[in-house]
Amino acid sequence: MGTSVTTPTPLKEGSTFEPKITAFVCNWCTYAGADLTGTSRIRYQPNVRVIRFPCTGRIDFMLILKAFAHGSDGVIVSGCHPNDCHYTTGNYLARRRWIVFRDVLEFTGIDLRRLTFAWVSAAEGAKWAELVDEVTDRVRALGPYREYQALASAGIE
Amino acid sequence: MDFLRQEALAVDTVSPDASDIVAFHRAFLGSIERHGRLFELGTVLGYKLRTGHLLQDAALAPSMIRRGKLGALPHRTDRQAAAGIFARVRALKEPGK
Amino acid sequence: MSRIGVFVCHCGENIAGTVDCAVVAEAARSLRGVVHSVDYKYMCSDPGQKLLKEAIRDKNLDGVVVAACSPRMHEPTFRAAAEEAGLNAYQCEMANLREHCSWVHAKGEATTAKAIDLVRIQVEKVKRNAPLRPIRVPVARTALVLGGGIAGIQAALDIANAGNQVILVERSPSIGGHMSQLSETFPTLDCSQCILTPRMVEVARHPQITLYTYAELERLDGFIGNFKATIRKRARKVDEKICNGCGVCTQKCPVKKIPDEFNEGLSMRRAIYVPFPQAVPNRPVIDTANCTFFKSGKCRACEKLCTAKAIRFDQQDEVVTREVGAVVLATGFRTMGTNQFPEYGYGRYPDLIDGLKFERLASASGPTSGAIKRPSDGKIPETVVFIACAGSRDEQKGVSYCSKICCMYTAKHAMLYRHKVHGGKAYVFYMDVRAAGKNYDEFVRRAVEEDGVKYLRGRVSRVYPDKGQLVVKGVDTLLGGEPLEIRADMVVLATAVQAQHGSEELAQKLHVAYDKYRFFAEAHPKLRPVETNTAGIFLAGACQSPRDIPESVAQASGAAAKVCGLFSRPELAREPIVAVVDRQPPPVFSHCVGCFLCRSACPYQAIEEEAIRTRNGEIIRTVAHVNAGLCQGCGTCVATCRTKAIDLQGFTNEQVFAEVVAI
Amino acid sequence: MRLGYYPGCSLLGSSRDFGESVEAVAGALGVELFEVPRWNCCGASSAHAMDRLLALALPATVLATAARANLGEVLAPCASCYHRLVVAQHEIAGSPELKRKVEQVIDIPMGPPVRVLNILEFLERCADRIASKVKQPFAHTVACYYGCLLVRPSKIVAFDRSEDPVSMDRLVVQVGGKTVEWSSKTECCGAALSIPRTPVVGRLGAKIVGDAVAANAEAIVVACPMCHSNLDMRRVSIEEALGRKVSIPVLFITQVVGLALGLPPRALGLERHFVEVKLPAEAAMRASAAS
Repeated sequence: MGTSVTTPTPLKEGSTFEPKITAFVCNWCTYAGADLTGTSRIRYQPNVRVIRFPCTGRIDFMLILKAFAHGSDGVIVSGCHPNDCHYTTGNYLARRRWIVFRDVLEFTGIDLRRLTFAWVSAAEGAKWAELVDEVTDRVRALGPYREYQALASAGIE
Repeated sequence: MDFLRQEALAVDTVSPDASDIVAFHRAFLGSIERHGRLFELGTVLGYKLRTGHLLQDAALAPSMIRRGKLGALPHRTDRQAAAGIFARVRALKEPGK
Repeated sequence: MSRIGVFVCHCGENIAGTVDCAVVAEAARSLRGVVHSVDYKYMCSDPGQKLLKEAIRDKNLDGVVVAACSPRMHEPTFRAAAEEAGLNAYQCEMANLREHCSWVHAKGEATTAKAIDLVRIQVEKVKRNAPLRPIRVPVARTALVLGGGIAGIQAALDIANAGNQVILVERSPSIGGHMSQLSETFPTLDCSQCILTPRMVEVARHPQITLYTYAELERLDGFIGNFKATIRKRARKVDEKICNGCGVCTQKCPVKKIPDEFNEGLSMRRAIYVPFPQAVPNRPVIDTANCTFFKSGKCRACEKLCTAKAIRFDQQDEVVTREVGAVVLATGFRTMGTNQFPEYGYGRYPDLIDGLKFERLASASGPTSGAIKRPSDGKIPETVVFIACAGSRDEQKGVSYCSKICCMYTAKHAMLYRHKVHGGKAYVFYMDVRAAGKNYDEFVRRAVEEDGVKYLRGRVSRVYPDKGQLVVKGVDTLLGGEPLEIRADMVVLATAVQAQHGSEELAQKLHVAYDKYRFFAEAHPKLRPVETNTAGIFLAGACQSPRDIPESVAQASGAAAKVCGLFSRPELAREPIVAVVDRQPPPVFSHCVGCFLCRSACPYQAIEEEAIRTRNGEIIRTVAHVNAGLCQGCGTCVATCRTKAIDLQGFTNEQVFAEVVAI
Repeated sequence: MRLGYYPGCSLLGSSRDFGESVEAVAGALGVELFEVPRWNCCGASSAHAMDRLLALALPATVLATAARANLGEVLAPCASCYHRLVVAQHEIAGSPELKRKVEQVIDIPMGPPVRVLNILEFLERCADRIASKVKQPFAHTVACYYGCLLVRPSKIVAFDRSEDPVSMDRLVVQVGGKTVEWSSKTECCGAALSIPRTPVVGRLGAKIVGDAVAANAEAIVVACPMCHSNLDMRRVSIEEALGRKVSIPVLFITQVVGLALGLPPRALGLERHFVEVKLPAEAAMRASAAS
């Protein structure tokens, strides 16, 4: 997969740090919610890049590590609220996986402040904007995630 | 409501009908500014002087005194502190003066 | 080597206003594998689509990225266009430059940079897209209608009259819903039951409608065209087929003091009862919670008196499953109780009633035969105060939305009261009068001008009892804002319309989205008002938001039209977004190791076992296999698989990892 | 139990009876009250009506002083003081800018938030102690009158139900009494208009007292010095407005609890009332309840 084009975190001399945030979202709730944010013209910071999945249950946690390795300074995983999953139980599995994975990540030294799990429904356009702004501000304060990127490029990945 | 009341005071358009209410509030605050705590007898006297309602409640005072509900002297507390607050609020409002 | 085309849409000024589309197209051109990149004012327009099609043919493209609005909006449009030009529809992806970029960020470099990133992500994905074919599935031409109020009745009749089968499920013992409780209807003042009962009878007689009353949906499985509905028919304890509806049992039952739901507790019913005389089906039901026999094992009066021998004390609930192709949700509304208002006495004053109780008082078939008598002592009230917006438009104490029907029914109530009690005084406290609708405002004007109803613009702060009357403390904000007190004999609250009890559970059963007030959510507030986000499930009436009768009927017909459209096709194309388990040539056969963790993750029981055998039938290995008919494409199995042997078409590991790397 | 204590001006003056009964009950329950050092007036309705900043700064000083004295919780028996303290705390917590301005005016830092308790919250908290110490059940039927300031605005004070509060009724029942259902629980008594608009206070009080009498209450129970003085001290104006004499006494909730705990009436300040506190004998009440 090394053939792809990637842009490094833009950090020119003298310029302020702008984090790169990757959001993994489900198609039915959060993607639709983010569409509603657009339809409602609610502004938020442009640092987030959304990747659409059918369900949070589809989100493999290797993807999160991959995102960090390839220059993301923060990651959001968001789907339907408990009980509202389009596929009945996908978000429960995601949640269960998250609980386990969280401990593993913490053990391996991943900075958990850079990883946010949230529920945003299709009706919560404003919440999506708040979430993105909150995560962006937090990650901006934390600075670029050089540690993991360095590890990854050293071949640990 | 509060805002409208306070604005009316600030631009001096209080209805003359309410003048005695304002007089009461002024007497009340004056008492706090002077003593730090409310001095009830003083407040009432101040109010009467401001409004001219000299005889209002005249019958009440003796029975209050008899029941120990009307002190003749203000309580002692940190007077400077309260006076300072009043002064600083005033200064904030009228920076020129 | 890929041959990708990128098409950047300006969407007029919607995207071009904040994103420099030319720069995006230019940047896309330099991406590896991109052989064609242009920007255009409206990609979804005819010339825009033509541009796309021509490029596919001329440049021999094997994948396209349309950078425009949300794929939830126009993905079908561009996929169809790509298909017409000879490209597989699933070789077309969309980058969401509008909802996720131009509409939510300020004009500037960062926004354009984001747009370029979004395009690059999709380019990397589409390079790895495989051509897919839609899965064809047959459509079961039976509709399930949930709720037997006017919306459900209308939808059922429309669908059935078009030649389809309908199963109508109603929770209470009779269809008719709230409309059957109403006295007269605005703005014409025609009798509600007179116009409703013919429809109810038509439902009962219709050869293509199966009516399940006193029944509820237990679960719904499957997908559009192929749902499987499990319905619980609660035991009436009366054999519907044998019973002839003579009603002797309902007159002789010794338990007489049960508040009558249909009359909103203004009268009493028996333990065996027919909800109201025009009920459909006109068959009694035993209220087992109150029946002496079910409480103490004695009585059986109804059984002894039934000439048809239709009483079945041992009848059990019956669970039936039916294949249905579409579902119409018409579960209606409820109104907020008067006990929600502490300032109006928490529902403790008998003469402070809600609108539905007033309907029953005013109804010719009601407990007072249409005479307005107050509940406490049966006295004819000389002064009645109506309070509109009780709980509506009041985020602090109720709901933030307007309940929509109250302005009209309050005007109607005041008018009916003035017609029935000539010397009576009627006051209405209101916030605004919202009478938008054909002949609606005229109706309210009539209440004010001809019938002398006093409208007071202001809120009521308190109602309290005093010497047999209710004192209403309010304010008239138009006449000087003076507080005023009215001594009333009766007070009617127009309480807020709320989502029906159990809406949330039902929505979760059906995977239908709902809002914070538990009204079901439409797929698009303007353009898809009768559809839900779940394909094949439609909405009618007040289960979506407060509605009056004409609107409910119109929406029900709209939903019925959608169902009929769906049923007009013999089969349905389903998205080929399903999971597949990898297969390899021998000696590997598959990367699947047969751990079947995927099976425990699958919400649809779509994972089956498949034995790989030698030529003489010996089992070499047992691996997983996905039943594409059951798989809904959530992909949970993919993330669960330890060996990456299972993958989701359209969202393959290769695709999504490429997307992530492209960021 | 150790608690900060902000008596406020009224409890030292025109409502000495309230102050005395609060202290007597606290003593009987074994609660130590620590007065906020050198406290000043909260500004009451007058500051509130005249100047927003002053109306926040005066109670803020009290809160800041309490925080500095390490008093994490402060009992403010006077409903008006309670209201001013809670509102000030809420507004200052909601706006860093306002906080800066107030600190500039009061000249001391706000310190950590102080939890302000009203008298009903305090007594509810002592419910177990009260239950174990009741000596003479308060066997009377009363109307609990909450007034405006204890339960409103509900979002800020977050105490009881704003339109139909029940906490005082529960306390009365707990010490052996009965309460009536009546409609003037949270009506206004006229409060600070007592002096500049005495007839208004008379009219408002007439409604409250009239309702309580109509509901067959033997007494009105209050938890606010203003309510008390307007219903008790202003009884003459009330009777003028009603056009008849009414002898229903007005008790503070602390006096009710104190009587049940067996404290002498004098220690509870009962003899300071304008309307004589004469309650029908228990037997009479029982007889009427039985009939």
